[in-house]
Amino acid sequence: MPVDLRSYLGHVELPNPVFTASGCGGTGRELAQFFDVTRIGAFVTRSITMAPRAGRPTPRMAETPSGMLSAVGLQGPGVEVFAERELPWLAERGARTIVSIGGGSVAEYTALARRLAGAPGVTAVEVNLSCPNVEDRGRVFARDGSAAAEVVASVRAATRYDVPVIAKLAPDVADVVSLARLCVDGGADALSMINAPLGMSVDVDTMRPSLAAGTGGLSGPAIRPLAVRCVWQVHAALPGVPIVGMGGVMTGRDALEMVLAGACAVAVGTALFHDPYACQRILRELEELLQARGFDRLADAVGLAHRPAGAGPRNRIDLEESSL
Amino acid sequence: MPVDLRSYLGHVELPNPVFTASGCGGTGRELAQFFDVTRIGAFVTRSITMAPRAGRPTPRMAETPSGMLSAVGLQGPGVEVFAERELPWLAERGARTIVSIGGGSVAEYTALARRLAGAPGVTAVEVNLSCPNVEDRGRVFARDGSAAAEVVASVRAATRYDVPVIAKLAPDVADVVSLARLCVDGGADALSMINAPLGMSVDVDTMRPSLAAGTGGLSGPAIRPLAVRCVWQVHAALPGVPIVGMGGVMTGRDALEMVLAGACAVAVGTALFHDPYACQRILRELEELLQARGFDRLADAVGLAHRPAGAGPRNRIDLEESSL
Amino acid sequence: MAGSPVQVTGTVLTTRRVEAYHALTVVAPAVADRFRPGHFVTVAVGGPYSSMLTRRAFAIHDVKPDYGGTVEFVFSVRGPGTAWLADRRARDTLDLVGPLGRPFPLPRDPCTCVLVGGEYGSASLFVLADVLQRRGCRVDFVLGASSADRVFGALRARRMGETTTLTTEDGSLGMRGEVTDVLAGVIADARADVVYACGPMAMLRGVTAVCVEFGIPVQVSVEQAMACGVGICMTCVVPVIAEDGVTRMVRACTDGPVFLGERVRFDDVGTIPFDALGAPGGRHG
Amino acid sequence: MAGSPVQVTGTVLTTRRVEAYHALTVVAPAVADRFRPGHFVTVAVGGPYSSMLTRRAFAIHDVKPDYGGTVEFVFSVRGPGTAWLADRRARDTLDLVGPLGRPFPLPRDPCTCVLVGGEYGSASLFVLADVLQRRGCRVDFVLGASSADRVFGALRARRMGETTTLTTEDGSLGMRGEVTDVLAGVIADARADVVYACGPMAMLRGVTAVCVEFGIPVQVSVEQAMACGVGICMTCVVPVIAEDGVTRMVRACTDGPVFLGERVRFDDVGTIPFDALGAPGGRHG
Ligand SMILES: Cc1cc2nc3c(=O)[nH]c(=O)nc-3n(C[C@H](O)[C@H](O)[C@H](O)COP(=O)(O)OP(=O)(O)OC[C@H]3O[C@@H](n4cnc5c(N)ncnc54)[C@H](O)[C@@H]3O)c2cc1C
Ligand SMILES: Cc1cc2nc3c(=O)[nH]c(=O)nc-3n(C[C@H](O)[C@H](O)[C@H](O)COP(=O)(O)OP(=O)(O)OC[C@H]3O[C@@H](n4cnc5c(N)ncnc54)[C@H](O)[C@@H]3O)c2cc1C
Ligand SMILES: Cc1cc2nc3c(=O)[nH]c(=O)nc-3n(C[C@H](O)[C@H](O)[C@H](O)COP(=O)(O)O)c2cc1C
Ligand SMILES: Cc1cc2nc3c(=O)[nH]c(=O)nc-3n(C[C@H](O)[C@H](O)[C@H](O)COP(=O)(O)O)c2cc1C
Ligand code: FES
Ligand code: FES
Repeated sequence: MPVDLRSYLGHVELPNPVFTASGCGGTGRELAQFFDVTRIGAFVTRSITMAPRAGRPTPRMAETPSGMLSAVGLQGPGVEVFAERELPWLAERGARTIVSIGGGSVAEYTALARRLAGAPGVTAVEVNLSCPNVEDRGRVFARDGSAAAEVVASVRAATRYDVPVIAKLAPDVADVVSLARLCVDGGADALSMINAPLGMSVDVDTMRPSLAAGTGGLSGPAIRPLAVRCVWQVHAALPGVPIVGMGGVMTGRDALEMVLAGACAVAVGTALFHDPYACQRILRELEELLQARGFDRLADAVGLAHRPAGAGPRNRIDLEESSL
Repeated sequence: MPVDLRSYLGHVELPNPVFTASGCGGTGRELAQFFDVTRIGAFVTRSITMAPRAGRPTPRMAETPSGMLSAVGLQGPGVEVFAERELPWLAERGARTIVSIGGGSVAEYTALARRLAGAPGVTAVEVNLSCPNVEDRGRVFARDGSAAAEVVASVRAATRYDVPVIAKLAPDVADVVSLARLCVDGGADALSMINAPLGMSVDVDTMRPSLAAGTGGLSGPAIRPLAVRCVWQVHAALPGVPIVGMGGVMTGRDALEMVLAGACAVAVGTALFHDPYACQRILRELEELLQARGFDRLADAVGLAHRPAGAGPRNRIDLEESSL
Repeated sequence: MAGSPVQVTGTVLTTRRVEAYHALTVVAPAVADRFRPGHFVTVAVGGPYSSMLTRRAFAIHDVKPDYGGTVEFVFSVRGPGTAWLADRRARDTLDLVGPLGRPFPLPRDPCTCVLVGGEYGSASLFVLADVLQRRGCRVDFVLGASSADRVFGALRARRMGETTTLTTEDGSLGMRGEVTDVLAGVIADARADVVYACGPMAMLRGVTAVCVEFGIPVQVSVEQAMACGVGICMTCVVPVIAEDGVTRMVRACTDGPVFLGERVRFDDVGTIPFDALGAPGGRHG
Repeated sequence: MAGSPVQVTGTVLTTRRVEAYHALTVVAPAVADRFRPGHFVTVAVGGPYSSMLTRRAFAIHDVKPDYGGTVEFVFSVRGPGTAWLADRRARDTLDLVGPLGRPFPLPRDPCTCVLVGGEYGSASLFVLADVLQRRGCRVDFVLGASSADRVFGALRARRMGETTTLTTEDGSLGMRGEVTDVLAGVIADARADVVYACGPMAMLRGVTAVCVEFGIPVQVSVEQAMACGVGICMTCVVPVIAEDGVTRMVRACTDGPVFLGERVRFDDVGTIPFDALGAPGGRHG
């Protein structure tokens, strides 16, 4: 029997829970060579900015153990070109498009949300909070709960009522749960976790940072334990809030891990660089795993690892936060 | 020509920069089967607590891509037994011992420092700030700058003037630089980075967290980019403060990466589980790499990746903090 | 123990399938030299660019003098590490650390020993039987598993043992049931003085209960997830009652894996017993 | 381009050493079918439990019809990924994605072409020469490297080219110096209409400068660190002047790797030129 894979972000129903991760799926056209982008739950765009951006100098990427560092710098054509050329292409094909937005100030996020409110084909808006706040000496919004909440509130206000707003969080904050709570209080309908934490590598031959930008975002399986932890903690604290889980999902097993920890949808980023068919493969593997475990509906697996401990010592979960 | 490998923590001179990482070298006796623990820069003990601790239930470990999660829970016999049976063994052999301490309150850290101030053979005290503060609902000290600084200040006050106090920080804080600064202002003579960030994995077969404790510390090469980034950022902000770099150091190249980023010493943790000879091997490899690059002294390589950009576009470093 | 463990890069001499199991023989003279029955080795898996960081532990099944000394271990494929090992071929190299752990203590004087093995747990019992017999002991075997293809070493047991009793849960070989169902009979018939057991925790608990009833000692070899195998990571602990009567969380890798069965608090494995030394809110000294 | 790229798991047919290089031939009919000169493939490295996440890019050196279609690429060992590849043996499998990238544009009418290759960059020029010659073009080769063992394909060039000029920096083969030292002479002698070049960035810059002086077009195939190879990660960008005169950061993997030399801002590679579209503080439209 096929599993009911429907996933819900607020009131929006998606046919299945596998998305692309922001910045990892190009414009959609590139992946369309490999699979039908309308068959996945949603296509998430790279973070769109008001003005065109050339991004960071190269080298923009470095491989690390089971991960990679990248510093693209939100290269893109700006929201006008996006709304005129990229979004319609996705909309015409019937893809569900989640538009990620990135700004340097509350005003810029708001302007982006306004511009997109008029554009047809926007299924949801994802607010990338890992952007530097130019009004706070470049401190990223996600590191300051009140700035993050302000951004979310103003995007929520500028967005059509039937379009969910998703706040995207990173793990390198003191307390992801309180940040999540502030975003939800600010009006976020869902949360997306995790954005790539800041990392760095030094090339021991040139004796210089490997990336031109110095630091970059760490992505891939290396960070999956951080992602699962964030999803778990936030789902425990805010069980009603839909979570899009991401960070190192390479296989259906990894996707199921996110789901069991509390994600109702899963986004695939770095895996696409290794396997351009990854979204479809992961979706198929996830369905098979759910079937093998006797689930009729994806929804029944969401957060299941939190269920009260059954009998037996292995089931006792003790959640004091120390790692040691 | 041999390289001058001496490393300095404040006024204390160590013959070389390779240490064990806290909690990863047992009591010293176990590793002594494989190499002479007096030949490495320093032996760092597991975090010692006032009372004996039985630690967390098993399973205490789970493998993750290029990393592992662990939740040992500071199992140990307590400071009295440590000072009577473990420390003397190390001291008799002439090992330089850095005693890591862990407490649940400022008072407990202070008491530990006092007890150790009388014990012979303590080369330095490392303050593990990733312990839950029982007086702050279990929030770990490292997530609250003022609590961290208070611990450091009171340990500094209780410790002999000629024994350096090292504050150990984790990467999962909003701003590792400001935390480092607070610790140094509080009296830390050196910093140790990074402790294992909090992670988690869910077993998709049992559909339960893999660790009995739920969450655990993520260690190994997966986190090296986070460690290098912390070392880099703190060295840039506080160039005069000695840093012990750790997190996923498996080879001499990894150790050199830490050194170039700003560490004057390097601690080896998880690598010891894979290769019990790791400290000696890494020391030898590091020396060879320094030699091959024409260094006479380790000290000349410390922080070298920060040097002002030379000619050529690849050398331009741009350090805005965003990863995207 | 004969000297401390070593790390070696050994060449795989032979690989073979034994029913549900794989067996690898590796040239490793330094490990073979130091070997005592009950020792284990840990193996690095996945090759030089592996994402698998932790070594895998395997009981040493046999050592032979060929090529200066070889070590054989037997395993079933469980996850990615053992899957990788199952793909090794003759002439590949393997990175081993060993021999590790506290081996089986041997009786001072000749006596009657029952050796109980569950699944691949029986792998370590044949070299033990050999040493016991050379000391003049009588050896009886009880081997069990879920099904016939998972009973390891039945033939060799029949060759070596005074008696050999087999059990399978599905009845495909020997008696239907578990080793604990037949153990009491075997102990009584042989008038056993001591029992040695290696297998899943649940089996060890059952075996220990039977031995306690008979009032005879049982040496059990336990299995716990291990990150290091050499006593430095503290991830492999089990609650064990020490001679002073105090329960401590002790390392399976270096304080064990062989323990006196009655001292292991099997019911509390996977917990910190409230009365363990240093238990939260519990005893502190 | 003939259709879109595909992912295939191909069997290694042969491995060979060619001086300083390794060459692997892989059975991959779907890639071979779609191939045009200038295409590249990306290869997954390190096996199933690899810690190496990103694919490695290699120019396709040759395709053959054997076994339905094979693809050959040539590489030198640089880091762990190429070291792993160098250990592959016949009958191993390799995971390839390809063919990728914008291939070399071909002249409509017969003309005279100079093909310039540096180090392993010459690997992609022979299938190009073949196609050009079948279209009635004259082909001359200029190949260079640091030393004789790093000049790839000198013999084949001598066999195929109207003329072949070799350079090495240490003088161990051909002229001492770089390809750019001899290129003007070759262009003049052959009265070349167009140049094709593949090799290190510094060489491509020099070749472009020579061609600009002669006023003839040059098609350069650039190399940039790539995480995906299929146009979705934006890590492989180079500053290129578009037809509208505006500099954009374009993807080497899908907008290239072949560009018209004069459009690539070689001096600004590794920077964001201040006048690029969307440069910080710069032009926004
Ligand atoms: C002292 C000792 C002796 C052993 N002897 C044998 C033997 O002779 N034959 C045999 O088939 N198996 C034996 N095991 C179990 C064997 O170590 C595991 O089956 C193996 O580690 C699983 O690795 P994997 O990658 O296939 O599975 P995974 O489940 O992917 O392993 C992931 C991680 O968990 C650890 N792990 C998982 N299960 C176990 C376990 N049961 N014990 C220890 N570590 C575990 C692994 O070491 C690894 O770090 C022994 C274990 C111990 C502790
Ligand atoms: C279009 C294209 C065609 C190429 N053709 C060939 C060829 O025919 N023969 C050949 O020997 N090499 C070729 N290269 C370079 C080859 O991709 C690198 O040598 C290889 O990726 C290095 O991998 P490594 O693991 O050995 O080295 P590492 O330095 O450890 O690689 C680490 C990471 O950096 C990336 N990387 C490092 N250097 C390069 C580079 N120069 N180009 C692209 N990615 C890089 C790798 O893909 C990997 O992600 C080509 C590169 C490109 C972009
Ligand atoms: C090359 C690259 C570009 C990215 N660009 C964006 C972006 O524009 N906006 C954003 O919110 N996240 C961006 N991310 C982060 C991913 O969406 C994702 O959160 C992160 O990579 C973790 O998932 P993964 O491990 O599956 O890649 C980017 C990641 C990568 C690797
Ligand atoms: C099993 C284990 C136990 C640890 N115990 C301690 C500890 O007691 N005190 C402490 O400060 N850090 C402890 N750590 C953290 C390490 O000292 C080190 O900071 C971290 O593991 C990163 O380094 P690595 O990747 O080299 O292991 C422990 C780590 C592990 C894996
Ligand atoms: S496995 Fe590390 S202490 Fe036992
Ligand atoms: S390599 Fe990913 S866009 Fe070019």
